[in-house]
Amino acid sequence: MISGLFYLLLFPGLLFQVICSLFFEWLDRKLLARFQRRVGPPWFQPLADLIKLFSKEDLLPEGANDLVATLLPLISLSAVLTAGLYIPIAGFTPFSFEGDLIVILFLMSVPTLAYYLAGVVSVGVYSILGGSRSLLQFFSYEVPLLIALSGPAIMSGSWSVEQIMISQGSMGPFILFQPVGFVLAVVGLIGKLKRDPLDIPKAKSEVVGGPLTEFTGAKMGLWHLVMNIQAVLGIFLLTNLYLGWTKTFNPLVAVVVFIIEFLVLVVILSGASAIYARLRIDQLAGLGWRILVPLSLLQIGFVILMGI
Amino acid sequence: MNKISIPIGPQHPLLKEPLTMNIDISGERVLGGTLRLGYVHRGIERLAQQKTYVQNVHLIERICGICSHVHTTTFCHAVETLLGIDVPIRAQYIRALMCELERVHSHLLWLGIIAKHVGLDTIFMHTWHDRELALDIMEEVSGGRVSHAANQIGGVRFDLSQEQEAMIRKTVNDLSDKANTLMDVIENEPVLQARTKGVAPLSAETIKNYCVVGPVARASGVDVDMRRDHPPPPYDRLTFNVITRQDGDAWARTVVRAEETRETLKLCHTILDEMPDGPVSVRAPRKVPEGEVVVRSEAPRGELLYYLRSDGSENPARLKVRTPTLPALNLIPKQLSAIHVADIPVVMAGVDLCIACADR
Amino acid sequence: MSILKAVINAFRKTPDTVKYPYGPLVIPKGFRGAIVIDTEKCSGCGLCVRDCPAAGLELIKESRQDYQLIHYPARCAYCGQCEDSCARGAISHSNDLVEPTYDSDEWVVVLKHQSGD
Amino acid sequence: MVMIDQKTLQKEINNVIDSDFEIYPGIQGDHTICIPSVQLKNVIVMMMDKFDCRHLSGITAQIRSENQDVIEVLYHFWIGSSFSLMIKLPKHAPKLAEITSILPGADFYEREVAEMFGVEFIGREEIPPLLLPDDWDQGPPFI
Repeated sequence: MISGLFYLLLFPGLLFQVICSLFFEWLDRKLLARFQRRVGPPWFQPLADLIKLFSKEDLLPEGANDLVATLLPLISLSAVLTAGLYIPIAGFTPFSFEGDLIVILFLMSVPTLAYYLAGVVSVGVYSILGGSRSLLQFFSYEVPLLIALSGPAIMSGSWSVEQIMISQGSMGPFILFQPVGFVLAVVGLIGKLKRDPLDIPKAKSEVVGGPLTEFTGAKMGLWHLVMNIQAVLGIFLLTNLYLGWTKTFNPLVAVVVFIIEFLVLVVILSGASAIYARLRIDQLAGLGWRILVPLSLLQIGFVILMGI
Repeated sequence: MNKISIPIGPQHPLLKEPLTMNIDISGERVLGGTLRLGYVHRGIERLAQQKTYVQNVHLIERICGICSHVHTTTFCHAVETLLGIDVPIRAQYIRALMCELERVHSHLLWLGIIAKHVGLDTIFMHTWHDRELALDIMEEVSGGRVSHAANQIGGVRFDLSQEQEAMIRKTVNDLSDKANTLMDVIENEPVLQARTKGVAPLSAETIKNYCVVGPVARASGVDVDMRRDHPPPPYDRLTFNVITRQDGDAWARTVVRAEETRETLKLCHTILDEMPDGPVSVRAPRKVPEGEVVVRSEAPRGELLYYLRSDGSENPARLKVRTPTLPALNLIPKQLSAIHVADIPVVMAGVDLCIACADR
Repeated sequence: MSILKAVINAFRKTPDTVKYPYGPLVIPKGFRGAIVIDTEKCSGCGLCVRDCPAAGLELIKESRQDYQLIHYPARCAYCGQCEDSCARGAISHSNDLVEPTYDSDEWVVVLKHQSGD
Repeated sequence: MVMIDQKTLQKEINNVIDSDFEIYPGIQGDHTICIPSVQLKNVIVMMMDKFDCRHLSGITAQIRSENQDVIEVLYHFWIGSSFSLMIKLPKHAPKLAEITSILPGADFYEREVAEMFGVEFIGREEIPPLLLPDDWDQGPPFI
């Protein structure tokens, strides 16, 4: 009972994930600022932003469904927090079972759908436009992402993240065998998080704030939290699936390796948002279905051939 | 798909200045749009009739926040023509130097904006920092970053010392290096090209029918530049290339402005090399004799036209300002058909809007 | 990928941000800042008031000896015309920044107050 | 940009309006020709057809203090040099043919003149406000 509560609320549950997400947001903003020759925010800025949002007035336009609009970020938050329980952190896996990768992927696509619904229930024109864009984007990146992520599972012969980590211990990190798959997974993650350069649903100069245009106050704060936790979890997942060495005999080494790999992925994400311009939605769909899907299939074919 | 109408402006992240547009879209397709000006209409043409010529120099400077110097230069040129006084040649060169620096900073500002609109914030931040160098020169020599107050009727207010000339040369060299790096980045940026190539192309015929001037016209192959065709002094003594492209799409406009920035930086060196010594201003009487004059000059956004009529008093009897953005704005609703919603920012940025100029 | 090079260069250099007011600010030599007056030289002729384009100056004149020259910093356009117009070189821009205020209507500076004795 | 010969242009304008025009010498740096208001569209159509002259830089309207009953409209063209057409309209009923249908670039210029001076452009639909507020009810500001 006590250990269950500990897992849920402190580690690897709520508190740890919130702290990680705040740290991620700060690091991301700081790196981006330095890439752009700016100073960037101080370390407490994400927390200050969150406190500010939670203390602000909560408004929705007339005609919007307040109940649904409140429930959507809460549902997304609970979905990502639950997903976080199953993602191993530095080899620590309290709730691992066979097939948890599928559960994680399912739970992590809940926020995208909620994001679309948020656009629809908050009645603004930009919200609806952004919502439909987020669905279009979902169909473009999700398929190559899922195909790519099944690569490690096929290679290790198991749909359990822990099992995948263990087989990487003997075979070496999967990024060596599936570099294309790793790149596709990063692209898919960027699409999932709606980060620059795939921030099409919330592109500021086109649709103002996308589906969240009309959201304010605590709801907006929750959405921020959801997006950042999702980013952290996505990075954790990629670390576990591709970069290996996160489950060694020495837990201390595992923690250090895990932190380094986390930082490397943050740098990759921030760098991508610094050097790429935003695509148009039709260009993204073309990229997704004409290039990314065939590439991911090639990667899977290669993995299966290697297994034989 | 249903037709919905999205409002853009007067406040929208896409716009840096207030303008209202109503754009009809169906899904991700734009069907058309309408445009409404007037949010920053300050009645400057009317106000100018109530101020003296001396005061008007400062009023005219506030028409635009980007190309403020070329407005006062043109206005002073008009008044000086009516007065019949010859401005010292050194003053003309200093004016031209400021105009060219202004063109550099205006074009760099524009490159930053189009980069921001396609989501390339890094280039936006880098260009806007490099643009500060041009502003620093102007602040150092004139005392103001944006409102330089460099002109007075009869000349300019300040002279350039030897150290200042050396500083300008050094900074312009520095700026050339940075501009080259930026152009290199922009020309090799695949996504920027994918977003701008073939977007809203305008034929030379359309450009002529809509009386569009400046870089937008030159990007469509209409070779018009008032610095060469109708040179206000001292441009008749200077040689420079006019950049044109034939494609007329958003990418051609980017390239034209980028190339023009380089060419303008070269011209800054020419101006400094050829600048003669001498006085920088002559005394001008307060009352301007009766007469009318039409003056044209090339602002960063294209041809600028001033019509000035004096009735012999201290105040102008009629001042008409035609800013280069006005005909370009006319073209926007025409461009807004059969494009993607995501192309709206590219189209709007492509014509380099200056709403404050257009509204006056 | 020259943009990658630009980004890496930017990362290696220190940021360009000026951290004013927590850091120093370089004000160029010719910067037109707050209006100052040399009361010795000012004769209350009103040339600066006549030419001011923003109605930022006011001369309240009782007689030749008894006048007040008033400056409204919130209306001032800091254009330097008064400096140009003054025949005696009495009024000028200093190099200092103008401090902001909460109440612009009440912001009045008496540049010179001469009462006739 | 092609230079258009002033002499040839003036001869052609003479042909169009069937009578001698008046050259207004007052504007420095500009060739100004006074034409009757009814002939404006014909002259511009001729200039576009024969000389491909479509560079309209602006339309200025003004009322001179010495002649308060006349609104003077100037069409500033660029033909390789500065060239203007001057039209005089009665202030009580200022009516002028529109040229937006043949030269779309004149749209905003005409709207501005209509708004600021109350000139009615025959052939145009009702013009929505361009610069003035929607609820402006004090008449054209320049009159």
